[in-house]
Amino acid sequence: MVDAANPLAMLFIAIALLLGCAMLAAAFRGRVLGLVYPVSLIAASLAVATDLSILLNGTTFTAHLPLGLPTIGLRVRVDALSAFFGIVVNIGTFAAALYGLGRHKQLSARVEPFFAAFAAAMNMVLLADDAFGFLFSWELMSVTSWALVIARHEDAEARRAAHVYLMLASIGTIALLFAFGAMAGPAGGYDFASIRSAERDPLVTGLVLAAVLVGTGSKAGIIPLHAWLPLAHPAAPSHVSALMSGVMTKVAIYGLIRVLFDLLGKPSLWLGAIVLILGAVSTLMGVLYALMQHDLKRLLAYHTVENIGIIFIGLGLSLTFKSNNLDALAALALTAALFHVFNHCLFKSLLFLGAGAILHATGKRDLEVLGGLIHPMPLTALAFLIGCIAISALPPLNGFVSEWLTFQAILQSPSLPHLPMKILLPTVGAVLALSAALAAACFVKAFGIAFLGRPRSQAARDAHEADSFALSAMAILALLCIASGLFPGFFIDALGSLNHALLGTQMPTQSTIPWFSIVPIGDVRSSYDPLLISIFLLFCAGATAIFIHFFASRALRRAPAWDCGFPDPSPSIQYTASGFAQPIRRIYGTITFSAKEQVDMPPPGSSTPARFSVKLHDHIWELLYLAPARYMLAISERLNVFQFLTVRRYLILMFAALISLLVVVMVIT
Amino acid sequence: MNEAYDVSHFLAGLMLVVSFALIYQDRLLAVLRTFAIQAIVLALAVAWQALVQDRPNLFITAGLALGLKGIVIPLALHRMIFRLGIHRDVEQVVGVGLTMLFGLALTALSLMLVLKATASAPAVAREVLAIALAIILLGFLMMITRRNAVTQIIGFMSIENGLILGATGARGMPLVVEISVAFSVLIALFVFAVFVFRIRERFDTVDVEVLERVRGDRT
Amino acid sequence: MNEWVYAVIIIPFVSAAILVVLPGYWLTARLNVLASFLTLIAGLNLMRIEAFSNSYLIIDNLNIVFVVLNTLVGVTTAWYSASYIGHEIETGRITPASVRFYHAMYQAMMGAMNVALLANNIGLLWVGLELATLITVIMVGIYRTPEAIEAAWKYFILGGVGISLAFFGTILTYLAGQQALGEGLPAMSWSLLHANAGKLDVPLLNLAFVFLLIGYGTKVGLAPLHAWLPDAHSEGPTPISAVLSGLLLNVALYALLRYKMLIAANPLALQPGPILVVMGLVSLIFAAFMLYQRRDIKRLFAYSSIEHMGLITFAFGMGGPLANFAGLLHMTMHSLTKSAIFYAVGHVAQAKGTQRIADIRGLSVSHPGLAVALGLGVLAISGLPPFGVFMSEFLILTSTFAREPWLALLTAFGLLLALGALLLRLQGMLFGEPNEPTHTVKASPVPVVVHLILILIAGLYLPGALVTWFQRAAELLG
Amino acid sequence: MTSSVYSILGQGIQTLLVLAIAPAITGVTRLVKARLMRKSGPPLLQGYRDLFKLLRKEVIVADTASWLFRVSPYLIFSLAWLAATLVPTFATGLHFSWTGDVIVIVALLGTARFFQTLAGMDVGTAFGGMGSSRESMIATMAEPAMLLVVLNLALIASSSRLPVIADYLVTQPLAIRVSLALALMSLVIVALAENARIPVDNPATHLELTMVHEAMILEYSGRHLALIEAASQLKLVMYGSLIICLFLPFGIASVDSGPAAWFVSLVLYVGKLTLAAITLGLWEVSIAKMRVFRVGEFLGIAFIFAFLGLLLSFVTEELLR
Repeated sequence: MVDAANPLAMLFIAIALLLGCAMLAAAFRGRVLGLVYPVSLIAASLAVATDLSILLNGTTFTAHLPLGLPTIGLRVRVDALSAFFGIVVNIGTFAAALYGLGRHKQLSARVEPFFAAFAAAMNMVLLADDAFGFLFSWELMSVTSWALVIARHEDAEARRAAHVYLMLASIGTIALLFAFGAMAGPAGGYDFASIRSAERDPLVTGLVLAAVLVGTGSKAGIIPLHAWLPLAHPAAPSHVSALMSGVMTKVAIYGLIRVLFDLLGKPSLWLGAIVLILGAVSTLMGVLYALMQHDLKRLLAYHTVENIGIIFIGLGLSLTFKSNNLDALAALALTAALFHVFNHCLFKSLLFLGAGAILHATGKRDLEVLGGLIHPMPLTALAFLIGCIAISALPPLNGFVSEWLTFQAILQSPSLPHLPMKILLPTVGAVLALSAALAAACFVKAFGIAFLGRPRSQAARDAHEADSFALSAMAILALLCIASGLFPGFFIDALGSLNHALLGTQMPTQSTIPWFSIVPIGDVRSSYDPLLISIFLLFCAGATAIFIHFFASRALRRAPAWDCGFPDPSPSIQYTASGFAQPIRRIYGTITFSAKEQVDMPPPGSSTPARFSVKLHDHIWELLYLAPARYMLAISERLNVFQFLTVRRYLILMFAALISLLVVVMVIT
Repeated sequence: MNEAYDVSHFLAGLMLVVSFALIYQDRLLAVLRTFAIQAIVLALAVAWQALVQDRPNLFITAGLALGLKGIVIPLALHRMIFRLGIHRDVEQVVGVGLTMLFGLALTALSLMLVLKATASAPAVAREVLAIALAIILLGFLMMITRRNAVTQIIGFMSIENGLILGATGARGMPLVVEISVAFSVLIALFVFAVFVFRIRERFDTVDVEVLERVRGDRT
Repeated sequence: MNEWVYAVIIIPFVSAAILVVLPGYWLTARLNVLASFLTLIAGLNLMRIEAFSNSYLIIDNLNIVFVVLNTLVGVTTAWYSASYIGHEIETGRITPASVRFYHAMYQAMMGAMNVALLANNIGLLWVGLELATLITVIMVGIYRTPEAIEAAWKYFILGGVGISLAFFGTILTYLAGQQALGEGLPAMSWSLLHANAGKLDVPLLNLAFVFLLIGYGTKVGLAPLHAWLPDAHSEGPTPISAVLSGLLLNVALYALLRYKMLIAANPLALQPGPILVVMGLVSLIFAAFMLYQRRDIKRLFAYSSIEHMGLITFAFGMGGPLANFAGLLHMTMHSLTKSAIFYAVGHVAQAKGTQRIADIRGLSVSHPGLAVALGLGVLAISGLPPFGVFMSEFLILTSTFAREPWLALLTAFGLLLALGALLLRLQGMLFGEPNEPTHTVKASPVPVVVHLILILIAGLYLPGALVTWFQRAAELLG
Repeated sequence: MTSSVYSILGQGIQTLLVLAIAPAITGVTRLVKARLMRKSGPPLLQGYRDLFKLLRKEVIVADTASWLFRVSPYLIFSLAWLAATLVPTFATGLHFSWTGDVIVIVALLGTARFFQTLAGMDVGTAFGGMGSSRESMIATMAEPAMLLVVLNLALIASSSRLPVIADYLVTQPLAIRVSLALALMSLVIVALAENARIPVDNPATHLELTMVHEAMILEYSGRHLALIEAASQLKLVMYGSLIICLFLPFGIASVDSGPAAWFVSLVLYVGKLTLAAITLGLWEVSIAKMRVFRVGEFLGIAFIFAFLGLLLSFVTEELLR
């Protein structure tokens, strides 16, 4: 059991708080529902504090509860890895809960109880130290989030989304069941301790890897198992999408790391390559999908796919180096991946909360009807802009740091022994570079169309600033983005114990380097100093401004837009989201989505407008999801005749079964 | 002992022949009569077993077989058939010849199976058991090849006959069994009565087709 | 001590006799609940008996669980049917006359099942099962609609044939034991047969097992012997559907397990594992496909019962301590969950005045309580935490994958198919705009709540006694 | 001690140098082009005059514009300046040269473009959107291509810091490599695209359908316009010095070698830069602007070249080993 000094007790209390208020809210409804968010805030901060101390001390605590599987009981363990992800999870939860405080007018028994339960489940996954506890919490996470996705149940789209989501989640869970089954062996050694110590032959390991990649990939949204994200995220309430996209996908990453780095022991040579390729594909496809969207939340969902791909790339690099005994480089790559986990949690939650603010202010998710929101909601705009810069991996914010670290790891490819891997790494680097540029373009589109220009609809015109809770939630996340962007050194050092635990080594200490610069490998190799850069930028920009305003001119006149002398008052003259993406679509979309543009001109003289339409095909969805579904349905229709036979025919079936069994027995005996 | 074997052998064989006759018959009334004959033979067989194994309680079973299956049920069905005016028609799904062939195959199968399995058992038991299995399978066959409710019922009851034959053939099977058999027969009768009458009061025919109009879950 | 054993059997039959003569619905319903409750108490007392067997009755680790479960679900169902049948009479779907003997038959059926479970005699087991079957046949036909009669007829013919085959198998088993144990009762008692399993006549035993598998398999509802099950479930009154799915299938499966123990204890006899695995998988996947085409809510869950029976059979076919443990656990969880679902479904059908799934929409708006019950039930039966089914499916899948990955893949495929169908229908019924008409049902929430709480607890924590029973039984099952 | 003084001094000089020569370099190109078209063309100092004129003018801001519109010029200017400062011009090992490696430089330009494109969309005119859209499209090809080029060199020099790379390339007597040639070609193409040069874009045109960069800054005026112009001039210098320091780094001095050596290499650097500007002018008069949707293919070539170069450099590594 657990004594009070044990930090686990703290985490248990946090989880208990969440579950408790979930049950209370479910039981009493009404005003009790309002209890959820304050309690979640408390629980999350408690958990963050505890996890932070655990991470920094790099200590491990375990406990053994008489629950769960009767044979082994419920094993609980918290180490640096789970502590780190605990921090990620609970920061996200904190922000979402803070945003949720603003919902006090639209509390619903369909959302609030499940929100708390969902948060609790995610924390439980991180603490589980046996297969049953892990999968129990894992699937509980899926179920609760399913309930949240279907909260807006009047919407048929939401129902469909929820169905697809829970199906994919269950596929993933079953894959993980297989993985743990294979790891535990027929004897059923389900606790992680015995899994770690177990010896297994390469075939089994291969099975486990395949299963784990499917299981965690479907939760993290790796292509081609990503189908649920673009459906579920728009359907769920925004602070929940923030939680699902920013946090839950990270829990999936945790599962992957836990198995690949901790439970399975030394990875095989090709594993890293597989993870790398998966990551590269998801990164590129994710951002391309995103560019084709004009539903803000779908767009963000696809960017989650992209960022998960980047994280996979980092993990793949780390595995590659690890399998070649280059532990220091493995530590670098792993740090990059984990840093991106952290960053993505921050800016993706921020962006989803921003999207929520927009949705709340205008009731619209479709970019094509937004515009000019920077005027009515300047603060949201600022926060959203910071999120956009961060996710586009632009200096000096945090998104860039993790991608820069990933590039540093890629630059180490010459130290690998095999030529194919040497070449694969820069190839992945190329993909990373390409998708970074595309991501920037995509967020120029997102921010530019939504916040800049002139409003494209009445709803956008009547928009209002978000409530103070939402703003403070976004502000916290934005500040964290800036902080972790400016002082990455501390972050890298904080991951030292984690790397030690998983790889036996860690990156050189950063926080002692002057000017908070980071030098991942060596002074001559590379260095980056976000702090200095931002100081220079601010100083230079400020100085220029002041100089000009004092010594040149400060005169300013407001006037109608010039627009080459032919200004058009109607806002529909502006570029739309689709229009903005059109050149990019022409270049990348023609193959990827077999995009067909069709213009039908009216005959000369007729006054009907010409129509321009684009047809995109989501090949992955059509091939991997629709087609099998259709087959299954066809089969079930065929089989359905067995419901409508006559008694005689049923008797014939029985008779046949009997005779054939008799014959079988006669033959085998 | 020897004539014991002979007689039981003879009666059992007779039952088998009769159930072949059952399959062969294509007139409802004839089927009914044949069934009655089978029941009577069964009664004899059971009585003989009672004699040989000197287990008087078997006489109860014999009596039940004779009384119920030999007399009461046939009469009841007989009356019903006439009331429904369907005493002429009979319909078979498969032609008689084919059915007979099937029957022969099944008999062969059951003989092979049982004789192979019961190498160690006493001769009587082996014989009786093999034939009992054959009768059961033939009854099954009859249920499959007839569409008429009455014939299906009769097929079912000839299965029961086979069971009773087998049960009594197995030496010293405790009273429980006879009770169960008798009692199953009673329940059978009861349920059939209920059903057949309910069918009549609803549809004025005992063609099973009317029991398969809905077949569930169409709407 | 062991008078409790007799009590479990006698109380139902005595009360049945009393209920036959008592008129009036209200009184008999209450008495029915009372009688079931007394039986439950007796059943619970059995837990204190270590092990016991005489020439007719037996208590051991295998059947104790089933008896307790049987009596427990007996009580909840009696409680439930009190409110359900009451509502049916009010709405005039059944006349008081037709439910004149309803409760008597209910008690008789429970008694028969207890006999089957406690029997230390293969003949007695058969009698109990037969009696229970015939009574349920009558109860299925209780609505007297063409559909009901048709369902009952189908049930009777198929069940009757099955039961006769099972009887032939019983005879063969007796003969198989006759050599070793001599004539008369000994050759029919479980305890002795199992003790001397090694000395039994192997070829006869094999032959017997075939007939028993087909015979009792029909009652279990394994494809392709399942045909009676969906209609019987959907056309009969819902309490009976609950009993059928929750108990009768279990009792039939219990019979099969007994014989499997017997045959497993004899090294020379054929290994039933592969046969069971195949039949289980066929039933599982077949039922999963059928779920997609269902339009009737009760038939939907009937097919889900087939699916789960298939899964359980599969688990026992795989064998080994883990899989057998999981099978037993899943059996228990399934009967608790499925009966809970049927309780909810019955009230849903009453609330909407139809069993057509298409005509049931937006329950979560119109009837939140029912919606929650149904939703939790379906999620539980689909193997989602925090309910007990998750644990059993966890054990089945993991242990199978560790041994036979391909079989595990097939199983998972079936389970996912089923989940997809059930989820689709569940969402359709629970969510969206509610449709007219909606009646109010004054349903007693107690039965559903009791069951859901039980499976919830089982999902988090299994009491030690249960675990040890299951483990010992699992060892016996080989 | 002296070394650190030197390095700080050198850093200061470089920082101001790039700012100082930027307009002149653009001027050179203009002049060359004009002369080749038999026009007299603007004097070299015209660039400076334009900037000061614009600075003194009043700013006219569209009333639909937001604060972003007014902040962007300053950010863009300082980002471009910072990027230009980080590239070694006449000396390596400057004091702040470790502030960012070549990847950071590329990314800084990315940030600049980010704000530029946003500013283009801020006013809400058709042209602004068009310019931003096209600019983004070009960027999606140019940026990765450039990143690949620098990755390639970083892999060769096993460092991503430009001074180190430059030193390596100077000191290592390395044979002409195919990979380097490819890298150079693709970098040149990227440079043309990024600086809105023919054939990708025409800095002199205001013909709506062809313009990209000009369309984005259409609404800017006065000091804002001046800053953006200065930024693009700085960008040109930055690319020039990048190409120089990567592909003809000969004669570049180390910071410790003292002012004398600096002066030599500084003259050399300015010479190289002017040469580059003249070549650019020649190039621009000798070919025609291409349709916007051909640009994709054009830049695709750059990307392919860069990637091939990357692979080839690995192959040669293997062969040489």
